[in-house]
Amino acid sequence: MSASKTPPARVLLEVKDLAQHFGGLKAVDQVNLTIHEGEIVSVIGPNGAGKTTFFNVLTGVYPGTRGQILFNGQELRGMAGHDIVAIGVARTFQNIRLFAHMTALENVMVGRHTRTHQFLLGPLLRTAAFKNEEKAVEVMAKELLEFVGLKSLGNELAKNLPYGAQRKLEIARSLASEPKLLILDEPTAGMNPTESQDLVALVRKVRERGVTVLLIEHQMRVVMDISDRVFVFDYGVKIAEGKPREVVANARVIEAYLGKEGAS
Amino acid sequence: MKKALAWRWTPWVALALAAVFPFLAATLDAQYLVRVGGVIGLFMLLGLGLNFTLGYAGLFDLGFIAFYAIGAYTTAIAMRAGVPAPAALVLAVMMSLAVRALLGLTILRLRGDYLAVVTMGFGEIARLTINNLDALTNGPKGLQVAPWRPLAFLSADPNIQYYLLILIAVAGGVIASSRIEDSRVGRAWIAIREDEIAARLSGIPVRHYKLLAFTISAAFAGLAGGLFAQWEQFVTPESFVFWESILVVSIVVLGGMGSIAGVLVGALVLVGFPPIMQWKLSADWINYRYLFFGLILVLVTLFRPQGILPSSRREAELTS
Amino acid sequence: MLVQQLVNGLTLGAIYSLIALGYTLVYGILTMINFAHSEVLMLGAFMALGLAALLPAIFGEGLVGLAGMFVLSMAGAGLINVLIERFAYRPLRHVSRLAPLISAIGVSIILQNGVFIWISTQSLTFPEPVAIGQVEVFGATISSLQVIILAAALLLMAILHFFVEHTKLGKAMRACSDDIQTAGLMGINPNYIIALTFFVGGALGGAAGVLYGMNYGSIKYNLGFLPGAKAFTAAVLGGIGNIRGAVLGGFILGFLEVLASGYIPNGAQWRDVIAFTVLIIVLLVRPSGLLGEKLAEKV
Amino acid sequence: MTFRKALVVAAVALSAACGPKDTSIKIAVAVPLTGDMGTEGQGLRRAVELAVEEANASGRFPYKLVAAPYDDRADPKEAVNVANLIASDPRVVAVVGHYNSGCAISAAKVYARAPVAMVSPAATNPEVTAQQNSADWAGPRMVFRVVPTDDVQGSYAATFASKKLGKKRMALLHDKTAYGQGLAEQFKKTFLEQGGKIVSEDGISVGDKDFKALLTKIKNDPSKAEGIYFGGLYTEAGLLLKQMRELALKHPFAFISGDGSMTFGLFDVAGDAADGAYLSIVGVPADELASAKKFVEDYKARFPNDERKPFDHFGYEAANIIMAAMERAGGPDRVKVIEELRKTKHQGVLGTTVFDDKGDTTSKIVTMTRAVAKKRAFDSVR
Repeated sequence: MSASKTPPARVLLEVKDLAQHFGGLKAVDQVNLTIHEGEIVSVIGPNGAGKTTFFNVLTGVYPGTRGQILFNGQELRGMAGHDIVAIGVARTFQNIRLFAHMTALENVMVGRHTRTHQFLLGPLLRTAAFKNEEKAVEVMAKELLEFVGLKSLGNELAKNLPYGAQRKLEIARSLASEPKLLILDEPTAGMNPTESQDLVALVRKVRERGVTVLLIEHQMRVVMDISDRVFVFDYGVKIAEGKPREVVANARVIEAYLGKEGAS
Repeated sequence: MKKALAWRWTPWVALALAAVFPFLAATLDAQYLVRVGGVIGLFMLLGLGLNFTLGYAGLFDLGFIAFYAIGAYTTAIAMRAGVPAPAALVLAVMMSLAVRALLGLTILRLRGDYLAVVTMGFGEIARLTINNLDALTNGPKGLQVAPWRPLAFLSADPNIQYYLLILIAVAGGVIASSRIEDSRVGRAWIAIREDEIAARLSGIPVRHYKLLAFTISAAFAGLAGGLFAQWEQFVTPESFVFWESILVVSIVVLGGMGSIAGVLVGALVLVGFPPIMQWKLSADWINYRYLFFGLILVLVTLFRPQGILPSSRREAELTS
Repeated sequence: MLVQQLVNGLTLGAIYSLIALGYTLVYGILTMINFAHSEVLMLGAFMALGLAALLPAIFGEGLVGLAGMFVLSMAGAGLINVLIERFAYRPLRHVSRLAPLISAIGVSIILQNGVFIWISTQSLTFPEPVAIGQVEVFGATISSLQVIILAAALLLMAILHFFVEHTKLGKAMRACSDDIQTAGLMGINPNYIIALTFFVGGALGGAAGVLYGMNYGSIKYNLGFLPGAKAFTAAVLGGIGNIRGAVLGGFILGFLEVLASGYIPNGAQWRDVIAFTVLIIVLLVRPSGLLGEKLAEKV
Repeated sequence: MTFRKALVVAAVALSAACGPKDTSIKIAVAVPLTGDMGTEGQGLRRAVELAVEEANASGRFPYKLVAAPYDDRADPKEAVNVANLIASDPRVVAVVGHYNSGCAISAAKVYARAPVAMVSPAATNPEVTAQQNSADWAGPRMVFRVVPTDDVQGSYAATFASKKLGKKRMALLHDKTAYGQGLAEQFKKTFLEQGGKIVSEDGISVGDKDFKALLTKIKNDPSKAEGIYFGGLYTEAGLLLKQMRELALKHPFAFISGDGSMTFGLFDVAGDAADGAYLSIVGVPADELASAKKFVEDYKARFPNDERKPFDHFGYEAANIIMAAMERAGGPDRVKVIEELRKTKHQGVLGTTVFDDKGDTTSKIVTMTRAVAKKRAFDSVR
């Protein structure tokens, strides 16, 4: 099934036989896949196919029941969520999870946590090192806000931002940790076509920064438009992968989406 | 811009007024307020301490007074053993920190109201243990503490001395709080309070930071307890009942969660109100003091549910 | 001696359970600690005392009068709880999680001091409902009072169980407890159901207050605080929000206290230390209490 | 806007509650008037009011005296607040207070600096007066106490138990307060000296209601205690008695306690179960002393709806002793009143009160009484 071409670039993420079971429920099972540096890869599948659970295992929210997740050759399973961020995997959430009572700028600054070091003594004594680091964090956060197009909204509380802006702010926050792999969970959910277009452009811009992107996406138009490759999940299992056009033509994929009749 | 400038000076003006006040109290016929002000200051310290746990990190603690008690008793026992008073204060802070860290290590994985009830339990355990360990604490009969008069060169009145000492501690606490709040560490705590999972997946080691906030709180409580023991020259378990823990929580919430100015105002209102009523109400009304106090709690909460002075986020200069 | 201690624990546990139910019902629906519940309990006892003077004239002595006193005190306590919710909690419902707690503390202080100022500053004798007789069973002395308390508590728990599991209103209550927003969408008026929950919780608290008065023979303005705090602990021990958990927690706490003071040398003064230590250990092993459901957060 | 309005309303309500200024001379009553101990403090307040009203009516003083109430809530921190307030009010001549030993010890340090005399009607911890011997004491000796310390009553009760009642084995209970534990410790000391045996020792908490487990243990213990000595107050004592009856712990099993339990409140709590309880009282019983009898009657006439609390007669006596000192001092002068208080030799409801050099009453008269539920009375036992 898999595309049998020469790999376009270095392998960034390699998932081997990954499973996440909840009691008898196999939310994710026997997932094998590879993501290369610089790709934009989409995960699609019907509701309940285990896509978000898969992301949650990748980012350490769930421990995983079996298998391996190799990121740059390093095992992610068993690693704490914040350590996974530290080695270069950041994510956004299906139902937006911003720090509601912090400003947009502060949200992004929080995202910088793993790349900064000042602990209690620095801030207490207002040392030069602390001031420099704060300055740098603020500059970078502003740059990121500008990057996602929220420059003027930096002092707004996150909860007061419009929906589309909140999605973008989440992306800015994750980018602040300088990830190598950015995982986006339904970034266009609830957006109108114009907003979606906007977001697609943003995702491309993210890739141009050298960040590999893995996303869950429901809008097929977006998937076709943006993805280098697509993985299809159903009942916790990866049932297909390939270039967008190939995948859409795949019988099992059509079956998964439309049922048996649709496939025949 | 002008408003921002005015706000910047407000704390310093307030501090200066507070520092001058005890020396004018005698002429204003308000010496009583020096004592009351000192007690308010102790609860400001407690409130600033709990603000790390409850206000920043959002951890619900109903047994905070235990660490005030540990600070007070550590100071009393150390001073009775001949430890100099300032060193006893340091010991009090260290002891409170140590016990708090151990407690945090065991219970911090509990969430929300489960954490509240476990801390309430610890508060009672601490008080009862102090009351029952007669050999160490002299049980219900309490411990006498030798007087320490650190600022005798400023005034002969111990109330004024402790008022100023506590004022210095509060000022230090406010500076420390605001500096930590406005840093990577403070942002991490608030992020945890707002959304624990998002905080972790933004790279914050949540458990460490919770433990840190939880532990730092105790430094304030331990210091307040130590100063309390030295000022009163006597400690008994009666001072550390559950009600006091509730009072500190009320100070933080009513003032404005995570707001330093809020905590200060909360302590001023809640701790200041009953003694002022004691002073100003006539004999017929003295029984009504706490009825009014309850009314204040309810009315202020209904009219200002986010607190009297809710925390506001620092605004950054965006046009650069 | 063991039998006697078990009986002692059972009576104590029954009262804790009834109070714990009031906390857990309200918590289940609003996830808030109704701090004023202990005062509802106290007011229930005071109403019963007032009624005890009035009712015999209407219902005559004996069980009918007793039942009348019970039902009316429960209704009164329930109503007070509804009023507290309406005026002190509802305006804060969607504002913040801790604001209602502070408001509740305020209400509790107001009620306690109100009774202190306007009703009585001292202990008042609570009439004995029936002549106290004693039975010897397996070497244990059981008083008729203990039997009445246990019977009344179990009866109320059975009624509550039937109400919640088998009536339409009870089901609506459970639906709200599961998910108040969805329940609202299904055509259930959440305000109505919340008021109902406060009524039921308050009524159980009132009943506990009456039993409390009967059991200990005198009541005072501050009687609610201690059993309230303990019953809240019991509710958490069982898994707050869970009805069976509250009952289980209440009985466990009752037995724990009895065993600590009855069997551990010098145990009486360490009783609460032991009870709270057990609570902490239980919660460390089962962070949502004994019967509480594990809350999996959706990411 | 609404918030401001509420503030204004509160301010108006407050100012309405503030009394007009007057020029009368004050005797402070610093006791818990609210909170868990409010019941006891309200009794003391009434007793002092009664004494002051009687003095005003008698025309002994050329100025008007008032009993000024201060609420310490039984919280040492509030007690010190109150003490500072009292010390800064020059119209207060002396203080009747405090109720709790913890409050009294802390507050006395403030009164010493003023200085203003404090006469405690209820705090029994020896430290209340003993602390004046410390090198750290900042001020004159101005603490007095009309209530005897724990040792007097505790030993009397122990002698009574072993000699009069012939008890050999007693169970010891106390409420883990300075008062209750103090009494119990002294009882134990004397009872052991007299060859008795303490078979068990337990502390309870004030506010506890259920002692059945503890009583069951005492009842079934193989060491067979012949009675209980309880150091504590009437609420817990009453519940103990009531639950003893429910567990069929009855005569000749004895219940002995101190003056903190000897009050009508005991009957309200225990009902008939109070019958036969032995309670010691300091001084001569009311029915044998004319002045005491008069106090009982006057109190009832003045406060028909309130029953006397265990320490009320001490409060009444403290106020009278202060007023006698004021009379001798020739005016409401704080320092002179302290000096005159030291010379006190007062005939009153407690018999003759004289203070020793620490400020403690030298009266060691203790009477044992027995509760009679039917007539709500305590008959003295000879």
